[in-house]
Amino acid sequence: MHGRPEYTTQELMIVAAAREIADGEVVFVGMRLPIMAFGVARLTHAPNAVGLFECGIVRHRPADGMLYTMGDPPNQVGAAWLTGTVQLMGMLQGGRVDIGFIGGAEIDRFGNINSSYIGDFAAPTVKLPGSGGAADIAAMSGRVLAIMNHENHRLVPKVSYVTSVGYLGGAAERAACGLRRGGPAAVITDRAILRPHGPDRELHLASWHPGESAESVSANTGWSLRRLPNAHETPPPGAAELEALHRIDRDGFWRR
Amino acid sequence: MHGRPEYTTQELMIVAAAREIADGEVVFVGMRLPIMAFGVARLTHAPNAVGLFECGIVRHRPADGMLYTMGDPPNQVGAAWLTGTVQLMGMLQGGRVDIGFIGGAEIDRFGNINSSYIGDFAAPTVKLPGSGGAADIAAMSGRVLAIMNHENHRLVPKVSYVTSVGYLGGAAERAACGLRRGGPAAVITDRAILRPHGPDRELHLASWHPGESAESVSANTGWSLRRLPNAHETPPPGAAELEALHRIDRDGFWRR
Amino acid sequence: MRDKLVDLKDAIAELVRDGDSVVLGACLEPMIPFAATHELIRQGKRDLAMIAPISDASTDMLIGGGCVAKVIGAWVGNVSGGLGHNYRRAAEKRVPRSIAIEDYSNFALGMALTAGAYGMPFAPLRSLLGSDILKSNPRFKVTQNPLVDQPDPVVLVPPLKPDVAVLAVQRADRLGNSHFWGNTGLAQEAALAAERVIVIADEIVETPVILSDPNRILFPAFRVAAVAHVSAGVHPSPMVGAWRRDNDFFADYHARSRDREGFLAWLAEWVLDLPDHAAYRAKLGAGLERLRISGAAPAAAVNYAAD
Amino acid sequence: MRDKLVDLKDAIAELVRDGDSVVLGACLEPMIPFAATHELIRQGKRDLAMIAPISDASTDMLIGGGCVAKVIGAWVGNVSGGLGHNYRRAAEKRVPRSIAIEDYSNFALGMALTAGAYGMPFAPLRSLLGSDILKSNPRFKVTQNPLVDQPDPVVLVPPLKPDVAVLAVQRADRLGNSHFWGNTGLAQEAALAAERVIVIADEIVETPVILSDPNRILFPAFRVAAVAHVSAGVHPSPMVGAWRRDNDFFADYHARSRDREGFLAWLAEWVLDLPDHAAYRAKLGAGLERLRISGAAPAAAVNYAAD
Repeated sequence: MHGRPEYTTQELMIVAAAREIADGEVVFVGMRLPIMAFGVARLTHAPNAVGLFECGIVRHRPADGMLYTMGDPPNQVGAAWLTGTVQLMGMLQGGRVDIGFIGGAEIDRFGNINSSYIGDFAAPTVKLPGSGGAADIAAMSGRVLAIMNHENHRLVPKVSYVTSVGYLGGAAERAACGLRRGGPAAVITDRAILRPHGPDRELHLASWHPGESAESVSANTGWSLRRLPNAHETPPPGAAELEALHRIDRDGFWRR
Repeated sequence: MHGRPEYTTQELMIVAAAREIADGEVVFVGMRLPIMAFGVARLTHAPNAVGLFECGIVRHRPADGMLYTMGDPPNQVGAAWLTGTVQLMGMLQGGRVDIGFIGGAEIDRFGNINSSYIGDFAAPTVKLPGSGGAADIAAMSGRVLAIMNHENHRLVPKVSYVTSVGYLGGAAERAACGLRRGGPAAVITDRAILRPHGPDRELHLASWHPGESAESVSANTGWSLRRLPNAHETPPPGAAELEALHRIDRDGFWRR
Repeated sequence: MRDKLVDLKDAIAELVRDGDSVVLGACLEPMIPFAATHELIRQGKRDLAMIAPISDASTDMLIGGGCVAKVIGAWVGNVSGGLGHNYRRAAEKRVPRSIAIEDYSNFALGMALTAGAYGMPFAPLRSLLGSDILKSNPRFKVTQNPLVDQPDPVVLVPPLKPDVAVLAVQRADRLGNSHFWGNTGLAQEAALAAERVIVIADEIVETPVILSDPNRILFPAFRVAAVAHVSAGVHPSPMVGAWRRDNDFFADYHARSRDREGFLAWLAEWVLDLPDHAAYRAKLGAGLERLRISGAAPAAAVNYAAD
Repeated sequence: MRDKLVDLKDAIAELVRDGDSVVLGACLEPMIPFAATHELIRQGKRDLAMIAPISDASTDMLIGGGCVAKVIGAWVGNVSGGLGHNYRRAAEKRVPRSIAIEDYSNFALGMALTAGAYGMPFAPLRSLLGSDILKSNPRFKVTQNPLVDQPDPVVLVPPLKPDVAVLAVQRADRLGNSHFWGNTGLAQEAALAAERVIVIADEIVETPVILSDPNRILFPAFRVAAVAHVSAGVHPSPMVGAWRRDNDFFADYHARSRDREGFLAWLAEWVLDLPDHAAYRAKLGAGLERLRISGAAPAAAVNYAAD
């Protein structure tokens, strides 16, 4: 447990992710934690945010009831559109999505994410589930938020396989491969928030969570983590944010 | 009036068109006369034929009620699918359609059809409405049936603009341009039925309607019309066919 | 969400600019928002590029009204009558003005809008091979399929992204959520490709009515710029469950638009001399009531419950 | 139309052949026809190529069951659990056999099925640029967009045409007409691209029920080869309006499939030792009844009347 007693680290991460969503934005929501982040944003500072789920769901208000997957019935009833994956991912490719959430097993200092293979893809030591929609969201959202567990072997200098494109070897490489927009805007981990900085858009330490320090975060990062000039402690969840979160997380799943 | 008293020429044409539809076939139905042909086929020898309408309608049983356009409400209620144009035309391009109906202002001896421009397209003497879906149906159906008024200036040696591809300058040219299947199987006019024949698939006289003759048909054709060895008089509508037609054409629109 | 319910007049005034590319209905024969057609003419919009699969006589009216610089379309005419007289006069005699014509087939137009909606660099097509449409519309390009070795020509269709799409629906709420039923034509593609979507709703309902059936939604509210409530806004085209097609009206238009003077008289009578669609409905009077669908053919019940 | 209602056992036996490419559910997390997954394993189908956007644990089960030679997919695992243990064992240790993996993203798979459904020579994509998916899947090809002069790389995705698609729906008639509601994922594209479609219907109804709402149909009956009536055939995945997700069942599968022996015991208990889905339902017993959705969230009424 890193956090203070009134909230868990996961709750802090959810609230931090929610704060990345501006009012009125179109959000490509991923599974699990981002679903809660979208809900908290909707109920607090972003009442006009719209949530898109790659299985073919658009929602205005957050679902009533616990979601184990984005396609669970509570996410369907009262949706603002039930449609197909191609429609929503097509709109994503068409530039209609402001922000997208992804996760993965590994991320590197330029925000490239691996969710496919550890080791050689022809003979992997670990076969991960694969892209799902992450590669699409990473390539085509206006900006990307990555959610990760912060461990040395997960935040690595260079991922062994780029499933979801970050800035490749630096921002110029992302543009050179033909991607016209986007890239990681923040990486939210259970220890810190990292943000791209400088012409290469290398990930820097933006804030450490309460209970962590710049040093403890660095010690758990697989590359030599630089910090932003104004790096600070992550502001804890406010009362309104926690109240919104508890309203959605009625079973207390994220408080455990 | 060419026909015998019990049926009009248009009714004869409808029945002749209906006979081209085999049971179980998937039919891309055009406007007006082919709608009736599909209905007659369904009610007589082709009870398992399926009708596709480019506006996004699939029907099993013919519509109850007069249709001025394919999108009229009677064609929608009780449909077997209401969907989009891309879905149905996509299936057409995908090779899922056996037979398609088209019309036009001009047709030539290789079955190419013009429904776009009379004269130079940059400065036309007559601007016709355009392809609609005809160019697609002509290119991608398993086979094509054309419905035309039989006049010298409509059945011409060479159309001034190929909206809907027939056999171009002969069957080899159709294949050479990249089309992998299809082409006109019959042209049903108010005087006769023409069919492609020989390696070039030039249109030949297959049958003349009652009241016409090989000579009268030739005299109204803009090229030197050759006839099939077994050319004959078009068999008149049978009782069951006329009964089916009258059941659909309750207002007697096609009997006028 | 923002309240998007506005007067049709204001929606057209604010959201359609001279020179815009515009889709007015995309379901081919039914669901054509003629109320918007009339309003565009009344407001004297100019130099529009009409993107039209088949919008029945709507495009012909706009051409005759002098609003159109270009037709990007598959078919312009009068579905029950045949040729479009204004289209002919403009294309053949530059009356009331010359128009440019970009020829498509319905499928090519559908794929161009799909490419526009989904950010595709182009849509590959086999359909137009051999057609002179490839000659009269230089925007298409034929290339060899790079994935195969044997000759395999493919037509590349560039994306179309309309500035505005005006689409009719049976019902909508004030926020832009809407229900659509019947054949969909290219309406979804047009809505998703367009920069601004104006919804013409036959009926305004509360939000929970729409959200009770999210599969009945054809395009999402966040892409909708304005909702206008116009009963029978599709007249004389039909709307399943609400309005029959007014065949006589189309026939009368066809007959009267045969010469320019006749068209101008028709236009004065049915568009220019009327302030708005309410006056148009009043003028139709009992004739409109006879077109109202009063029967019942209810969709089978569907339960979306999660618990 | 032909009566297509058959026993699931017969549909799988007759319509799925060893070596076929197969879609088993295409809505990502919900509506996965696990009853067909089990039947494929029971019948010992071999060398299948599973085309899967995200079919939750279904693909993992088939891999463990030795049915799969190739995965053409975007994601294989256990949605609530994470990694798929059988997928890992096959990819990392060739247990129970080696499998080939063709990597896609969800959108690339959707566009590949779209291309297959609509006879497109390829689908152009921007999405995978820069991703190593382009390296591990050599079927994709990057080319320059021929329509523009400036550099504009485009990924060309070849069409996918599955031999078989097995798709779950809430209700169908005996002829293959069906109603589907909820998110549609890639189900429409899969149905239209596939050579043979098997519908798994939670309920069989009379034809007029389906034809009362033709917009609720996702794919036409003429593309359907067989209809099987299997109540809760999607268990443990959910079906809106009918069945909740059985989260505990997925968790139990995840835990027990962690090693090969545990998986084989699970497989014997839940698949191989049961003759059919009725026995599976009986074994679930009251647990299944607790998953049944009993609430009501009715869709607003819709009138299709023409008169």
